Amino acid sequence: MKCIQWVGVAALASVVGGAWAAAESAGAASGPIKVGCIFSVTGPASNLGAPEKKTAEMLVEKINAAGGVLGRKIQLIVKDSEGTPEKAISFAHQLIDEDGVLAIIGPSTSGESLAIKNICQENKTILLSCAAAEKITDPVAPYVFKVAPKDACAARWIFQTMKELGIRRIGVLASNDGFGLAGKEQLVKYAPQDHIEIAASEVYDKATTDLTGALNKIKGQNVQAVVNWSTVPAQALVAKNMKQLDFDVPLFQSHGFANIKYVQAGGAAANGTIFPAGRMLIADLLPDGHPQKKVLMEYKKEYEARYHEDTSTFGGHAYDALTILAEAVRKAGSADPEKVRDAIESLQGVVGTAGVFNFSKTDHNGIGMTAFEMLTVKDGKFAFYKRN
Amino acid sequence: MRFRRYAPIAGLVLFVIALQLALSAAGAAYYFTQITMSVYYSLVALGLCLLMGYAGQISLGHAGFFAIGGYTSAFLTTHNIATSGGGSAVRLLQQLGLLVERQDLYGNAIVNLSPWLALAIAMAVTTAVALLVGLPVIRLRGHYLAMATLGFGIIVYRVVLGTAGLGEADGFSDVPPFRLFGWLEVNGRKPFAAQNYYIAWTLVVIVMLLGANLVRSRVGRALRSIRESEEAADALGVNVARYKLTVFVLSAWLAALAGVFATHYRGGIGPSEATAFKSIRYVAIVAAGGMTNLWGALTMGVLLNFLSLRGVFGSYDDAVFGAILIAIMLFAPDGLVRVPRLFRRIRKKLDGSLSA
Amino acid sequence: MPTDQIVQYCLSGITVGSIYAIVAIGFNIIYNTTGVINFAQGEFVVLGAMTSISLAARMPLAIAVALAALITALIGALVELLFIRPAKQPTVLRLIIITIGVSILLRETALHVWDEKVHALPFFTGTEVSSVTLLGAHVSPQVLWVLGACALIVAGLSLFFKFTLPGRAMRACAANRTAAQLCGIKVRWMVTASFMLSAGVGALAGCVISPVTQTQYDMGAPLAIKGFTVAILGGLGNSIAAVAAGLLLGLLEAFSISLFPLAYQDVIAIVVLLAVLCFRPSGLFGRRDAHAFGEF
Amino acid sequence: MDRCLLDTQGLNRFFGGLHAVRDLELRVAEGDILALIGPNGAGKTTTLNIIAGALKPESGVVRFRGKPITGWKPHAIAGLGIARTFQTTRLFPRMTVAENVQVGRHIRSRAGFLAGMFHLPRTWKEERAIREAALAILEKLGLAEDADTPAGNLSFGRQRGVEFARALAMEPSLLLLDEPAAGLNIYETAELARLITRIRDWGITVVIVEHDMSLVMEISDAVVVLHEGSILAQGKPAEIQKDSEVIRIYLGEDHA
Repeated sequence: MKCIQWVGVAALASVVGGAWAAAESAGAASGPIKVGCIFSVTGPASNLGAPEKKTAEMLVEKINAAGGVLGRKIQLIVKDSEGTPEKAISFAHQLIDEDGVLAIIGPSTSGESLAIKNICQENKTILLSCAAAEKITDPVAPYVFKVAPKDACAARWIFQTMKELGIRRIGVLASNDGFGLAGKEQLVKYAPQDHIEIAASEVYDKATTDLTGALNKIKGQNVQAVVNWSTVPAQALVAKNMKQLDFDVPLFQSHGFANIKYVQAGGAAANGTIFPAGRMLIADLLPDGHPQKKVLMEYKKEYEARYHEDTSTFGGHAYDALTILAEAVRKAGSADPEKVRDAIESLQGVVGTAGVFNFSKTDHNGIGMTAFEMLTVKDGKFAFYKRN
Repeated sequence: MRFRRYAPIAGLVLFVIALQLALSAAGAAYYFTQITMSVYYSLVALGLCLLMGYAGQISLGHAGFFAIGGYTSAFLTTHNIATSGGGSAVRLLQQLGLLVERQDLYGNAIVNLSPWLALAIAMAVTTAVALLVGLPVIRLRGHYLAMATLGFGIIVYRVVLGTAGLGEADGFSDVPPFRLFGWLEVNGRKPFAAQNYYIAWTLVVIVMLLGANLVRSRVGRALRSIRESEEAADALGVNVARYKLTVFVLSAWLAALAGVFATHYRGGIGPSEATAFKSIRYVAIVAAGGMTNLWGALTMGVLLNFLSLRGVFGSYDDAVFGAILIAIMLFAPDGLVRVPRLFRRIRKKLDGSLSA
Repeated sequence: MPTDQIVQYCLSGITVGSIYAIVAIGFNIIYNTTGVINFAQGEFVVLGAMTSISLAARMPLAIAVALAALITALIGALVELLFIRPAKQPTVLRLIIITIGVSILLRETALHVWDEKVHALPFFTGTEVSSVTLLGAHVSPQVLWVLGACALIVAGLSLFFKFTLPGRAMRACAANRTAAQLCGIKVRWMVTASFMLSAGVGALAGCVISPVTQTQYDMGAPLAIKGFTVAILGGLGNSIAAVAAGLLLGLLEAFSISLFPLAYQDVIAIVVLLAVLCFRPSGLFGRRDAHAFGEF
Repeated sequence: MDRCLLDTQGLNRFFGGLHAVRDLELRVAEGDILALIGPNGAGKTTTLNIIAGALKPESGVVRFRGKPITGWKPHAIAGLGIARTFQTTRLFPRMTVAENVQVGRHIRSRAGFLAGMFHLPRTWKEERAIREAALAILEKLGLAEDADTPAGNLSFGRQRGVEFARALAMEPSLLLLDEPAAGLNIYETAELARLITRIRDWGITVVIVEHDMSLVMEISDAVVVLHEGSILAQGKPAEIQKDSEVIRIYLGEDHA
């Protein structure tokens, strides 16, 4: 029976697979501390996952070189989820049940983080998500944390700057990924509070080749400013198309714009863009006394030396997650998930790339309005935004 | 003699049970999650195998039906109908026991449709869409058919990604478990792992049983004749249009069924389930299985998805499926699983040359 | 709606339409010689753009674009030799699946050769901010380059297919492969030549649109789908019709934004494709029975 | 003697400017072998395709046993028991010879999707009946030993035999043959002649489009000569052979 032949083959393959994996999950007490990473290294969200993976691998080597944590090396298991929730769920189960990791860093997108939030909570595995959505830590799940800055704060910063410039009526553009969706929600939520009216809002796709149509529609609503909320590279089109449309109202971007690549892609059109962002991009302009300066400069130097590409705030999320985890393990004095979890909640003043983290029982994000600075682009480079 | 045809099915059941016992004994029960998900995905491959392998009708949009099933069921079982009026209808459903009260994320009570009703509606929606898409599409052939089905898949992807009610980019992540009978429950949590392993395999065994019978029956021959030459089949009295449409709807059902169960098992569904590339992966699986070979589609469906879900291919996951597509189409159009037959042919040639 | 807004929608429709048209032309060349839609056409566009971007850093723009077109043409030939030719009398189904596999492999190589970041070729004239005003509406000069390139390529290909020997040989293969063989045309090399030509044209398209659309490793597939839609809308094989159909679809999409949310823009383009496929597969401009044999 | 099985009235069909079939009035008597002959482009195959439903006429009526079947889909016409073969044999190459003939039994069996899936006892019996009927016809035509080989692997002559077997498996009352003798040598044509006469003896009416005059004259009960889409002459083979008009259009002026 030809069918029975291959049935045998399939059984053999999986049993062998089983034996191979069983040997790998060593005891949790001694030996290396296992940390799982789920990043979307390829696929639509590769501009988030790729820098995150490189940063995590770089930082782990550095920590292990310096003797690891509590004398134990950190073993990183990185999985590429391609930005899909189904793979994130599969890897989460694999990392927790099979590899017995202490914590999972990532995923890069909100959709994936929400998908594995309950899995990590039930299996008492710490989740340090690098995604933006507020829903990850609201409602608070004891084992679930978030290192990306709050969208709400970015939105509030934008609205405050608009109030100073006397802007009342705005148009919103957002990418159709998790980041854009979360940002738009916060803009809509805080707009009435800050007396801002959103006259028009459009969502665009990563594969968009041109945004003149959408901007033309928004221009028709005679708005005083445009806010673009996206991590998708197509966002560089916004600046270019606005200039080409001779639509000269201030352009506000989200902290998703914080990547020099988008400024270069936008070229001269990007000049004058105003956006809130972490301090990574203007690390060299920070006053020497600033707590984050040392961490940021060090990170930029090592990253650019090793990977010959500019740093991005998304890569920084992985840096912060791993730093927080290492800090918590040192403070808890053991790699027991329960103790490390409590340690994270009690962490104060942890200096990361996104800001200075102060966790608490109710705040599993640890950074707020102070994480942001209003920046602008002056002839191709980032600079502090000073209202002149 | 009549029961000899069921030997392979019996073989499959034995394999399933043996695998479960072996894994549980080896303390490797953690495989069940990824196996169960792969088995649900192979259901889609089985449907596509009937459509593409047997009836010769390519479809580059079948992930769309998986998403329609999954999203309809996810929406209906999480949408709080207590607030959306229609009081009398709600009371009627209440009496019929088709409503479920539970708490949402923030702890306030909500009322949703029972997963059984959601499943029925999901299959009804799938049938309607499959007919709506199928009727014009069955007149198309070759790359026009490929284009139309690719277009259908993209429409589903765009609608799912662009509609606020369907969670946009985040999709659904709080879909309740599907309580089947008594203690039997489609649920991703660890205590239910073995139970769900068997639920998934039971679905596949039933579909394999029906499918294997179908392909050996009069209808199976008619489908294959359509693949070989539509004109000749038509001239012999095979109602080509009706058969193509029926097998199109049938394969859509299997994809939607897989979508519903997988969504309840994982507790959610995202727009990534409806991308064009996801459909192409199913095509690669059926091609690797040997096109006109249900057993091949099942084997490759479970094996390839299992390896992919374990991240064995790492960042080259897409490249592996691309390579499979090319290699199969160039070198083994009959697929990998027919390899035993290949050996037999080679052996026959060898015997022939030795004895000659 | 005020006139300048209408004109602006027209211009943005033309911008997008010209991009789809120039990609659609690539399909017709291969379709005309082999009767197959090459799903990897979008990847030729990306490869062309990425190669020219890497080269543009080291040499003047014009040379970079020309060289990129040449290199991508060679890749096109390689693709045909490695993946299409070995298939012995393949059915349409098998060829479609092979070209899908090729498109995936090319996309993955582009990812690993370059990176996942966004790149753009500098504008041919002017910069990101320069814009040309027409009847009160504004458009980037690069769009005029895209339209110019479109016209140039269509004219060039028409001349090539009508008045040169290899051009006529390719059309002979499309009309009747066996008859062409009988006349001594080396059909296998004509198919390779058609892949080279289509890859080269795709690369040129990639370079011309790169400043406007920017280039990323995985933009090939969505662009290819729009390119198919336009090629089929115009009538498979007919490139002049493809340009007209491209502009039509571009305008349709642009004006659809004024009515529907941008998120559903693609849905409209695909609904148009499905409507054409089901009711008039020979396309708007193709003759009813024209789609039986490709004519240029 | 109104034993007319099939007739057409005012049948017209255009291909662009070409008026392929011109107000055709055809009558096929039950139990006869009727041959449609005429030079290339006379509209023979077009007429056959219209009767079989593959082509739709611009105007006119096709009646089978007095019932109009104009414009019906091929599978509906086949359902009435009208079988056909193709000019270039169209077998199912990757299916075995037996399976090809079993598809011929399609209109003589009823198991649908559900019956096929559940394979109830009723379906077993029907399946066995289909297998046996197919084998019987293959034996009748001497093709039984090829039953399990894929149809694509057979020689040209035997493939034609399988196409006949497949058509006969439909137990048709009318068999339309489209140039069955094309490409056959003398012995194969003789064998074909014996087969067609046996088919008629089984009570099946045959309409044959053919160029091989010796075959046509030997087996036909009636001959219709088509020229530029309309009937030039019709009658017994002997009469047609002597008809001057027929000789003129076939052999040119000076032979008349």
